[in-house]
Order: sequence, then C-alpha cells, then structure tokens
Amino acid sequence: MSSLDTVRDGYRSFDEREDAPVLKGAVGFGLLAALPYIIEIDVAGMELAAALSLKVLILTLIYAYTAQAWNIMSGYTGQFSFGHAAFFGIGAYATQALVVDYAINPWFGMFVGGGVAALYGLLIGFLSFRFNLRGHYFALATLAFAELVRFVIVNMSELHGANGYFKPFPRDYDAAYGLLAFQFESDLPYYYLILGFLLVVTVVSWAVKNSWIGLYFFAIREDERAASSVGVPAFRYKLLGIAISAFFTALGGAYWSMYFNTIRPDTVFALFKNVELLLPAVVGGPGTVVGPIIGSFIVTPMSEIARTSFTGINGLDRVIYGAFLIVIVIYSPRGVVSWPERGRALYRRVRGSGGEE
Amino acid sequence: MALSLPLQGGGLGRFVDPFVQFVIDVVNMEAVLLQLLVFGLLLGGVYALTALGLTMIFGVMDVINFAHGAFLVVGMYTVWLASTTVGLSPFLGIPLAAVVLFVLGVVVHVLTVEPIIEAPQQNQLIATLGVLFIVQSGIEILFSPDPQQVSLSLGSIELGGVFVPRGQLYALLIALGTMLAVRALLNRTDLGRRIRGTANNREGARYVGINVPRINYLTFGIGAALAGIAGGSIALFQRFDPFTGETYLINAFVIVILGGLGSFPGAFVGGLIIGLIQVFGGYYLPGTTAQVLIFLLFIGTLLVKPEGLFGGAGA
Amino acid sequence: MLELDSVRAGYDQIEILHGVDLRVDEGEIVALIGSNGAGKTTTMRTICGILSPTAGSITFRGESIDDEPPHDIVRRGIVQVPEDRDLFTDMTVADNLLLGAQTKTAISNREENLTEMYELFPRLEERKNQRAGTMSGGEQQMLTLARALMGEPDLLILDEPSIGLAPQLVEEVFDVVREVHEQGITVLMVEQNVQQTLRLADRGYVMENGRITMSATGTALLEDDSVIEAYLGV
Amino acid sequence: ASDDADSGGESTPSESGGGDTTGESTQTEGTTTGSSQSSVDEVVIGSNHPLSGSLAATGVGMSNAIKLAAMRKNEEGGIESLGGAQVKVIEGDNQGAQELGGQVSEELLSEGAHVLTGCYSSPVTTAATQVAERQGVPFVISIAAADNILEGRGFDYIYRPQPPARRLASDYADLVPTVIRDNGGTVETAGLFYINNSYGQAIRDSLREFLPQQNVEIVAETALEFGASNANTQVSRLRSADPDTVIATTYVNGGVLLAQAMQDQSYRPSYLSACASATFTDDRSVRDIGDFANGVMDNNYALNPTIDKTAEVRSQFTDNYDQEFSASVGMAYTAGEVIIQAIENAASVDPDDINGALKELRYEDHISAMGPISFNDTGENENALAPVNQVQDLSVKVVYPQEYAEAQPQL
Amino acid sequence: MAADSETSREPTEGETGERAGDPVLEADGVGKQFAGLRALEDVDMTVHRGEIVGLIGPNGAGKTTLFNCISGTFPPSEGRIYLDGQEITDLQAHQIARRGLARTFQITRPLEELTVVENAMVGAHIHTRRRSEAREIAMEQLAFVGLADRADEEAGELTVGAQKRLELARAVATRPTVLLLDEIMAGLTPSESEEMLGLFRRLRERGTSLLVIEHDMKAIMKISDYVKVLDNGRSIAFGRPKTVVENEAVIEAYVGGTGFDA
Ligand SMILES: Nc1ncnc2c1ncn2[C@@H]1O[C@H](COP(=O)(O)OP(=O)(O)OP(=O)(O)O)[C@@H](O)[C@H]1O
Ligand SMILES: Nc1ncnc2c1ncn2[C@@H]1O[C@H](COP(=O)(O)OP(=O)(O)OP(=O)(O)O)[C@@H](O)[C@H]1O
Ligand SMILES: CC(C)C[C@H](N)C(=O)O
Ligand SMILES: [Mg+2]
Ligand SMILES: [Mg+2]
Repeated sequence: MSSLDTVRDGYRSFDEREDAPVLKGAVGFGLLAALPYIIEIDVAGMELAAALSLKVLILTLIYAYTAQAWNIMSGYTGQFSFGHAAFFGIGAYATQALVVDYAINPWFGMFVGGGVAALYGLLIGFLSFRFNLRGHYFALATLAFAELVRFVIVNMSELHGANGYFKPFPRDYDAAYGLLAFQFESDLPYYYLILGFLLVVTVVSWAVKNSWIGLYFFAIREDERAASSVGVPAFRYKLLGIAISAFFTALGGAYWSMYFNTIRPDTVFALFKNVELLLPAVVGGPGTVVGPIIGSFIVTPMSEIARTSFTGINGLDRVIYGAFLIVIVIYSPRGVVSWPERGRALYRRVRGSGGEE
Repeated sequence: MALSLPLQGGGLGRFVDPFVQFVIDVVNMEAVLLQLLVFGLLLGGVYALTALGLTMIFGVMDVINFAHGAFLVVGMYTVWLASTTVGLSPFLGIPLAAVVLFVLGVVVHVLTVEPIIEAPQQNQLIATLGVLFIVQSGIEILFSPDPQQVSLSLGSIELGGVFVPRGQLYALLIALGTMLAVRALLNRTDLGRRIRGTANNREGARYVGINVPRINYLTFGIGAALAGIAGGSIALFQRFDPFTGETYLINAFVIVILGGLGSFPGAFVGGLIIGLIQVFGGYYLPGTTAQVLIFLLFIGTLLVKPEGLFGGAGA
Repeated sequence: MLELDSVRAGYDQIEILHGVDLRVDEGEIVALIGSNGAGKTTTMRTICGILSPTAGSITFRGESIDDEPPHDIVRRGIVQVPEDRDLFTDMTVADNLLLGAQTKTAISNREENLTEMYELFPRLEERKNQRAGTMSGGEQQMLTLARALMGEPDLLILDEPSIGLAPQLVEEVFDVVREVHEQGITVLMVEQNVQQTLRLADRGYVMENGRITMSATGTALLEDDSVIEAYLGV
Repeated sequence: ASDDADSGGESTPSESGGGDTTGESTQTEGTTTGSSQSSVDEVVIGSNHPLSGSLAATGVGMSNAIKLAAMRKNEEGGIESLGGAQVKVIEGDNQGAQELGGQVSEELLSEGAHVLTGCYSSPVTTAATQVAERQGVPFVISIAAADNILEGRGFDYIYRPQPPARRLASDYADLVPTVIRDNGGTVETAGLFYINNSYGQAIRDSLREFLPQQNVEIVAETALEFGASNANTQVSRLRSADPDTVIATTYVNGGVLLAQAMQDQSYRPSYLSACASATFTDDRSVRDIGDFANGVMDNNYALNPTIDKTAEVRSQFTDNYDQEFSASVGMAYTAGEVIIQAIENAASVDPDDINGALKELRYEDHISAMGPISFNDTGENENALAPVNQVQDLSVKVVYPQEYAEAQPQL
Repeated sequence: MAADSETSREPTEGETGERAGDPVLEADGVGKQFAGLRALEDVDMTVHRGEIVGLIGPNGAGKTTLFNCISGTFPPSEGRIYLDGQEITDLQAHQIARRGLARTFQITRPLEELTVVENAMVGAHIHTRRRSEAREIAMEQLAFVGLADRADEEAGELTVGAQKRLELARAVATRPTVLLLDEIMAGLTPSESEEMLGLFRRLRERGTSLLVIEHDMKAIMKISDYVKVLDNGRSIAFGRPKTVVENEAVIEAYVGGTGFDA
C-alpha cells in the first residue's frame, strides 16, 4: 500500500508541474504516432493488427478529430449541436467541387470549406442564439440546418445532385501523389496526416479551455443568465464557439473526402453522420480535452470489431454494437474519462469504511 | 383553358415557375388541387400518427428517443405476424401492437433509460440509439431484411373525381382518435397530471409522494404503445422492412417541435402541415425540393415561435 | 413517532451526517437548528427517502423506513416542504397544489383542502393559472407550503419555510404551523428564525457538523448561552 | 472459353505466374514435391456485398449467387487448369455504406482473396474498386449502375459485365418504344418517375438525352424520396400530365408504391414501363403488386430464358438458399462465373494473370440475356444489354429482342 | 393611496443635502408589464455614491423585477435607467455588468460544475484576460466572503447559504460601482447575518454603492442609509429608515399588525 502511495504522490506532484499537460500530451501523441507499428508487433502469435487495421486507426482518428471539434462548441459551451454533419459535408463538398470542377488543389479547397462552414455556423448561431434557442430546440434546429443542406444539394444538379463527387487523381489537378496533392498511395501517410490534424485541433481545444474563453464557455454552459450578470457576452462567445467548431469540422470533412473516394449528400450529410461525429465526445467525456480521443478509441474500433467478428448472422454486429453503446453510457454517464476518478472514490470509500470498522 | 408552363425552366425560373404554376392552377380551379389537398391531409395523418408516441416520450417526458423508429417497425411486424401466423385481422392487430409495444417500452425503459434518467440528455440519445440498432437488426435477423406486407387491399373511395385511399383514411381517423384520447389522459386525469409533474420536476414529484420510477415507465410505455398503434396502422396499407422506421424518425421530431413540445393537438396539426407541404411541394417543385421547404418552415417556426404552434411554455 | 438512530448519510463521496440521533413524538413541534452547512437539510432529505442512510436506522411509528422510496414514506404520512422548493415550475399554481395530494385520503379531500389553501394564501388563488416558475420568491415559498399541506401529512417537515417571506407572511407561516399543529399534525422544522422557532417548539435540537450536539426544550435552548451566542446574535 | 483448356495444363503457368514471392516460398519449403503449383489447392473470391442494412434483401442473394457459382464449379471438379483447385468464396458485409466499401475490399484481400466482386450500390462500389485498382487486384462488378465508376477513371483492373446506367437508358430508348410501335401502339410522350438518389438521377439524365432521339418527349418528371411512404402526389402529377408511357426507375419498394398509388387513383397510362427498375423484374414484388403488374415492361439486365442452364441454376439456387433468383441475383451469378472462367483461363491465382485473362475473356456460356461477355479498354462489357422484360401472368418474361424472348409482348 | 414621503425623483424633506455623493444609479419612471400583470408601475429611485439603500416590500411587490430591469435581464416596459449618468435602459446584461453594475440572484444561480474559485474568476475576467490575475482577484473575494478554504469544491455542492456568499464573491469580483443584492441574507443564522452586514460595510468603504433587498427588517434598519418601499409594483415610501418604519402605509402594507420587533 505504501509503495502505491508513493507512486500516487509522485504522480500528484507531477500533476502539479506547470508543464505537466504539455508532457502528457507529448507522451500521448508519441504513443499515437507509434501505433501503426505497435499493432504489427507479434504477441504470442497474435497481432493486434488482426483486429485493428491501419484503416480502422485512421477512421478512429477521423472521428476523434471531429469529436474534438464538436466538443469545442458543444462540450464547452453546452450548446448541443446535432447537426455537425452540415459543416462536415460543406468541408467535403467545397474540397471536391473545387478540385473536380476547377482543378483547384484540395488544400485550398479545404480552407474554403472551413471558411464557408464557419460562415454557415455563424448564420445558424446568429439566428438560433438571437432567438434564444436552447437545449432540445437548439439541437433539433442544428439538425434541421444540416438536413436542409443535404436536400438542397440533392436537388442541385450544379453540385451533381445525389450523385456526388468522385475524387480525382492527382494528375487531374497537376499534382503527384504526396502531401501537396493530399493523396497518397498507401494508408500510412494518411494516418500521419490525420494525426497531425488531430494534434492541431487538440492544441486549439486545450488552449481555448485554458484561457478566459474556456471559462466563459463553461460559464455559459452552466447558467447563461448568471454569466451575463457578471459581464460574459454570451451571444458573442457562443458564436465564437460555433465558428471555431464548424471550421475545424469542415477540415475533417475535407480529409474524409480525400481519404475515401466518393462523396454524396447521403454519406457526408447523412442523418447518422451527425451521431457519428459527436458520439466519441459523449462517450469519452464531453467538455474534456482527452475525452473525444479516448471515446473514439472505444467507439470506432468497437464498431469495427463487431462488424468483422460477427459475420455469421447478418445484423448481429449491430445488435452487439447497440448493446455496447447502452452499457457504455449506463456505466459512464459522464464519459469514460470519469472512470479513474470514480475508481479513486470507490477505493477511498472501501478503504474509509474498512478503516473504521 | 389549359394554361401551363414548359417543363424545366433553367436558372431562377426553376424556383419561381412552380409558384407561378400553382397560382395558374388556382385561377383555373384545377380539379387536381382538391385531390392534392386530400392527399396532403391523408399523408399528414400518417405523419401525425408517427409523431404521437414521440410527443409523449420526447415532448412530455423529455427523453430524446431514437428508438422511436424501431418501435414503429415493431408495431408493423406485430400486425403482420399476427395476421400471417394466426390469421388475426390486421385491424385487431393494431391494439395487439399497442400492448406488445407497451411491454417492450417498459422493458426498454427499465433497462436503458431509467438508469441514466438523471444523467445529461445526450446519454439518452445514445442509449436509445443502441436500442434502435438492437431492435432493427434483431428484426432483420428474425425475419430477414426483405420487405413484408399485410395482404389487405383496401382500395380507395372515389368522391366526385377525388380519390381517397381507404388505408390512409383509417390512419387519419386513428390519429385523430388517439390524439384526442391521449390529450384527455394528460390533461383530464390524475395520472396525466402526475406524468406532467414528474416530467417537469422529478425531485418535486418525489417530495409530494409520486412513485416516480413507476410514472416514468408508464409514460415511456404509453409512448411506445402509441408508436405501436402508429406502426400497426401504417402496416395496413404500406410495405415495410426493418429499416422503414428511420424515414419517419426525423419528420416525427420535426413535428413534435413544430406542434409544441408535449402538445398532442400540436403534433396532429404539425403532421398535417408537413403532409400538405410534402404533397403540394412534391407536385409543383422539382425533385424533392419539398423537403427543403419543410426544414425551412421548421427553422422559421423555431425562430419566430420556438415554443411551437401549440406550445404554452417557453423554450 | 419518528426516530433516527445514529444515522449516517451523505452525497456521492462525502459523508455529511456522522451518526444523527433524533426523536419526534406524536403531537410535538420539534425544531432543528444549526449553522450553515451543518447538515440539517441533509437530515430532512434522508428522513424522506430522497437520500438513503448508509448506516443507522430510521423508524416511523415503530416501523423501519430506511429503505423505503420517497413515495412510500409520503404514503405513511410524512410530507416535506423542501428547502429548494422543487415546484413544478412549468405547471400552473393550481396544478402544483393538486399534485400535492397523492394519498388516497388526500385525493378524496382535495377540493376542500384546495379551498382552504386559497383562503390561507389568497395570493395563490389570485394567481392560480400563473406558471409557478414565474411567481416571486416569496409567492413560491407560500406555494410550496400549501402544496405540502395538500398532502394531509401526519408529520410535516419544514425546511426553512419562512425563507424569503416578508415579515407579515413570516408571521402567517408561524400561525399556520401553530394552527396545523392544533389540528393534530406533528411538526419537525428547520428554521433560521431561531428565536421565533424555539419559542414555538416543544423541543429543539442543535446540529453541528453532522452531529446533534444539544437537545432540550425550546425555551431551555433559548436561554442557553452557547445557543444565544451562536444563533441569536449578540 | 474452350481454347484455353489445352494450354491450361498442369505445369505451364505456375512458375511464370507465381512471381518472386511464390518462387521464394517454394524454394524454402518445397523440397519434397516438384509440382509446386499443386500448393494452390484453392482460389479465393472475395464477395463484397450489403449483407445487412436496407439493401441486404438483394445483397444477400447476390452474395449467395457468387457462392453458387463456386459450388457448381467445384462440383464439376474445380479449376481444371489448376489441377482441380477448389473455388472458395469469402464474404464481407459492406452494409451499403460507402466508407465500408473500400475497407471491406481490403479486409477480403488480407484474408487471402485473389479476386474481388461487388457491391450492388454504386457509391460503395466506387470506393471498393478504387482499393482493388490500387492494390492491383481484379474486381468484377456484380451490379452497380453508376457510369462514373469506370468512366474516365483509367482503371486497369475493374470490369463490369452488367450494362451501366447510360446503357440501361439508351437500351430503354432503343427498345421499348420500338416494341410498342411494332405492336401498333403510339408513344410520343413520357413521364419519369424516379428514385431521387444517384441511381435514379443518373438514369433520369440519360433518359433526358436518349428519349428525344426516339421522338419521345418527356412531359413530366417526378421524384420519390428514398423511404417515402406513398407515391400519391407523384401519381397525381403523372395523371395530370397524362403521358403515353410512365417510366419508373426505382428500387423494389418504389415500384410497389407507384402501382399502389395508381390503383388508388384508378389511373394507368397506356403503357406502364420501367427503366432498370428492380420492382418489375423481381418475382416477389410482382406477386405482391398483383394483377396490376401485368403488362408492365421493364428493360433491365435479365436472365436468358432461352437456354436450359438458366432453369437449372435457378432451381439449384432456390433449393440451396430459399430465396428468389431475381435478375439482380442472376447478374451476380454471372459475375461469379466470369471470374471463375478468367481464373480457369489464367491457370494461375496471380492477380495480374487473372487480370490478363479478364482482358482477353470472351465468355458465352452464361445465363444473362446478352451476347458473349467481353470487356473493352475501360472495362465495360461490349455486349452488355438490357432487354425488355414484361410481366405476364405475374411472372417476368423477356419479350425483346427476339433472340432472348421467351414470350411475345402483349399490349 | 398617495405615496406621501415621495413626490418626485428628487428626495424631499431636506434629505438632498444629506445625500453625500452624486447619484450613481437612477431609475426614472420604470414600469414592467407581464402577460396579464403590471409588476412595476412608474417607479423612481436613486442610489448615490457610497450609499446603502434598502429595498423592501411585501412578497410579489416587484423588487426582484426592478432588479431585473436595472441589470438588463429584461428591459423595462417603460422608463429609463441611468448608471453613472449614462443611460443603460436598453443595454444587455453583460454590457451593464461591464459598466460597473453587478447583482446577485434571489434564487441562487451557481455555475454548478465549476469550482468555487472558477465561479469567482468568471466575474474577475471582466478586468483581465489572464487567468492567473483573474484567479488572484477571485481568491481575494473568496477570502472576503469566507469561502477561501472551499475554493476547489464544486459550486453545486454548496449549501444554499454558501451559494449566496459565492454569488456575492462572484459579483464583487467584477469590482462594481453599484451592487444589487437580492435577499442575500435569507437562510443565514442571526450571527451569520451579522457577519454579512460587516461585509456590506466594508464594501461601502471600498466605494461600492449597494441596493439591498431583504425581508429581515432588523438588518435593513441597521445597515441602510435610505429605505425604499414597494407595494404592488408602486413605490409607497422612501426615506431614512426611521421615518420609513413609522410610515403608516408601510406598516399596513408590509410589516403587518404585530409591528417590528417580533
Ligand atoms: N448535492 C450535494 N453534493 C455534495 N455535497 C453536498 C450536496 N448538497 C449539500 N452538500 C454538502 O453537505 C453539507 C451539509 O449540507 P446541508 O444542506 O445539509 O446543510 P444545512 O444544515 O441545511 O445548511 P443551510 O443552513 O445552509 O441550509 C454541506 O457542506 C454541503 O456542502
Ligand atoms: N415572468 C413573469 N410572468 C408573470 N408574472 C411574473 C413574472 N415574473 C414575476 N411575476 C410576478 O410579478 C410580481 C412581482 O414579482 P417579483 O419577483 O418582482 O417580487 P418580489 O418583490 O421580488 O417578491 P419576493 O419578496 O417574494 O421575492 C409577482 O406577483 C410575480 O408573480
Ligand atoms: C438497382 C440497380 C440497377 C442500381 C444499383 N442499386 C446502384 O446503385 O447502382
Ligand atoms: Mg439547509
Ligand atoms: Mg424577489
């Protein structure tokens, strides 16, 4: 017990160091960087890669990324968006439409998408927050805004209607495979690219959280009226939140569109895309910086493993996955990140009552 | 005097022409308008029906219930199964579906919603999403993904050139009757008051001595039973597969908010409005632009009157 | 009538009550006083089953009620005016009152009781269709008390019933307590209005840091130096 | 097909086809036997289809059809040119989700597939073929209608026996009006009823192009949302435009809704027809619709009713899988046979060899109603055809062109 | 019923001279209409620099509503409000806060999942964007209200009494010129109330003017320089505490038959 205490004390004193978060982040991202190699390590004849392919890892990071972006707005300010597919899809569409129809480099298209999404976010925010939409009303309004874009695009032949876009080859826009083209011939570079995206959004998220902006966001989440009464311009900060979040979500959509091969309104604006984008954050712990990442590492591989392991009976994987979702939220209603704390509390209680008896 | 416009005007015309055409048709007093009106109301009845259960669980009880679509489907399969296996008349299958769904609703509630009823609401969204997956794929495993139908051809009534499909007419009547019954339950009975009170403040309900867990599962069960009635009625005239429910889900949410959270007459009227837009929009507008109109209307309503058409309480 | 025997209770991780002993006899008015955060509200919540004790026992009329859910405890005749009111804020004043009656007898006498409440608090009748959440602070407090009385309790638990009331109404609340008591209802109350409370109460308890530190008749406590110093000001 | 039989002996291709890796592995382990090629005792086909989700009804049947093709080959003694190697089919479920299209392909490859097939839904197929192309593994599309899967992609490994959307539409325009006119009818105007997704819109766009060339004017277009509950409005619209023919382009359910709404409004155009609609070539949905379906002409890929093999395969399929052998399922079966034949011809499991064989392939002994299957540079089947089917007495019959017709068109 | 101690916005009966500083908060003819209810009608009032003004009146008189109008929670239906001579009638709550007016809520509104010190920091950030500075300011104010040792607890776990002190700390952290306190002493024991009064005095020494709603007449009498009485949405009296308690209208409307010293 005492040695355990030393470890704990050591950890605590580490925790109090100023640069602790930076160090922890470095370790965490270092681990993620090594992951493609770790999964290949042969442990007693079993590779992790059998269950966790590089593709799955990429998908995991994509959703970690989008959940992180969602979290900046919905986790921090408490304005639960159920329509982030709008931003995701706008990012994807801007990138593809520009590269396919005008041979404009996808990197450029990505930022155009980010900008357009941020503007659309501001519009949604301006309308909704002006009229004080909250809770369910706001969530469903965002969903409506997302579905709106979907149906507009489906019926717009200028944007290829329901057919969507087909990712061109790099040569189609005068590029060669590589970073500049945003296209690679194998998955590994895609992995590091999305890891880079994730790093950026995580740093932004962390910086926001640890500045006055973060505190204002949280104050708004807890009680907007109380916050306003001590000078928090809630309206403006909510707009800021949605704009940042929309911008980064759109970049995620751009990446998605470059990694997968086609986009259609029915995929990038899909109803369940809205769920997929936020699920990791909710499972991991909304309002925290590591929550979305951890959440994605739980949710995404789980859905993949279920899909690849229960192939005998069609649909069984979804039953398993559904049950898994239920169990997860029932046992960690505040997100998986609350587990250590709850564990500690349990430990304290066990030790506390044991000590007195 | 057959005024009409050429098909497919380019540019802005494609948005303006339909309205011009509509005005022309009104001026001409085209018979088709009456037919469209009838179809709109009937389709609206179907939508209203699908929204009633959600009004209970989402509107009154404040649980974001994604499993609602799956509940509808269970209702459809109940009617189908009862009629194909034991030959029960589909009409009698509807009350049976209500009972089955009530039980299913209680089970789902006790296992998945009650444990996290105090937790942040997004958790309920995810838990019920899990239920949606389980039920949907469960049905798929049991009965294959193939579409099924209750063999019952109800045909339609013709009134002076206007056709009224019987199946949907029944659905509309069932929607109306159910709506009135549930509204009376909520506003006129003690149980209804307890349901509203518990939904409003669970802690307060405990203090006054309401059996809160019981009211919760009753409310959820009733909501699910309403979905059963809806699903069962739809099975009278439409084919379905395990995934049919998804298509009703979003419109049901839209209707619940449009009509005002927790308002049953609101849900009814909301359903009719959506039906009318879809029919008239589908007729005059290209592609499926009508759905764009629906979302615009929805957003507009939220902004101007967030409490919905029939909502009393503020947002 | 009600007996707490070394009751321990608290929230998630923290224990607040470290063994509370307390007794209320039939027909008494018992007061519980103590400084902020002493655990008074926690005690009241534990009695009503909102919190469940981790140790110790609570008996009501000789039967254990520790493990009972709140609605069964109400059925036994214990009704509380909670400190944070917990009104049905989106419902009308009238609905709030009607919801106060949950036991069979309370429901059968609902109409008369309603009239009585309206007589007692005319403001409530005046505003019976107003949403409870938009009532002023004091009005809400009246409503909470009236709602509890609609439940026809045998043991009425009041957690700071006079908070936020104008002096006039504070008087009225004490009158109501007195009146209710005369009708045979037993009362357990927490109040910061210490002087008035102790004057009214048959007996009083003083609570500090989750423990009962003193217990005596109301008047005896009123004369106790430590009580005077701690709760009655200089 | 037969000309390869001789050359596909025991020894020839194995060394050349094995490539470096096979060569190495043979050397390290293979000291006991000289016939290293016999280590190929099975060839693996990866089937990438929607086995769950809303497209599963057909997807499962299609995947089963591939398995049946393999089973029949194995019963005949396996791949002759590989010394009787057995054909094994491994399945992956893409759930009809685009993201999974590529991923399932990769999974199948890592599980040892030598060649791939799929995917029914066009967007999923797009993603799946991309992976195959990148990895240099042949992919024979079972069904996917979108033109742009192959169009302008410069693919080298992807093949499509089935007619794509453009071909479906042009065949419609070429054939259906002809049938009507040949039988004394007139068709000058048409109304389109299509499902509002990529497949429906692709067909619509092509019909807009080809119908006027056959002097048919489109006077109404009306779309159905995926999962819509009824088609009343759409039918009202068609009814008031009153075209000579209504052309439906839908999944199974959409056509049923159309028939239902038409019946509810006592409306039926002179010629109810369909272009590439799944409804009117599916026995079950035709039965579900009932008499109203009789007479509907649908041009879609079809089974060839004039040969015995079709009936044989059909009954084998229904016995084994308890499912309908619809045109779509039959098309997938053909894709399976195409793959098997290519392997037979290649006498190798090396992807490039199989690919070479596919390029050279000319496959006649199939059960689809079209000429010999052989692929052009882009990978499309040069002889792909969507003949005209007609529902007669509640069963689907090919009625035109004459060479595949099992019955005469009835107007 | 005429409001006899008050005829206009200008204080009468020679009080003008006594009111020390210049007016910092002025309400001019403020009215508020709810759906079917006139909650405030033509209310005038002023608070001068360095004053503590008590605001009393029966339940439902409109006191909290007046606070809401002043602090920008909702705009008044009529009338104007000035802070430091500048009109703030139509400004929003956060703008008003930034101009130097802070308030507490009768029904407490802690930022529940934030810690105690973070609650106060939200107020402090009005002056600085740096977290460390905000934390310093916040800790000072927590020490001031006696919550320093609970700085890292979650605000939602505090008792109502402690939440009231937290509200005070959060409001004071904005360093307001005018502070509106809504029944901040309700629920405190008499000795705790006594401490609170000490805080009021120290706030005044720092130059903050206070407008205080309380039902505890003893405390009001003790602390207020002036007392304003509302009844039924109208102003019925204004003046020195002593004169106000003797006012018959006030006794009838507010105190009731028993008189003060209960
Ligand atoms: N929900 C909660 N979670 C954790 N701790 C809590 C919670 N509610 C109260 N507490 C803590 O419990 C202790 C006792 O609180 P309680 O409300 O019983 O005090 P009280 O005597 O009623 O005080 P007051 O006079 O202020 O009402 C306090 O320290 C408080 O911080
Ligand atoms: N949103 C609202 N809608 C309708 N009536 C309201 C609303 N808000 C307040 N009222 C009413 O306005 C009147 C004044 O309320 P206010 O809260 O200002 O009273 P108060 O003087 O603060 O009383 P208390 O001392 O009880 O807190 C009350 O009768 C109240 O019911
Ligand atoms: C039904 C088929 C002809 C078309 C197929 N569903 C596709 O999307 O490509
Ligand atoms: Mg208390
Ligand atoms: Mg008040």
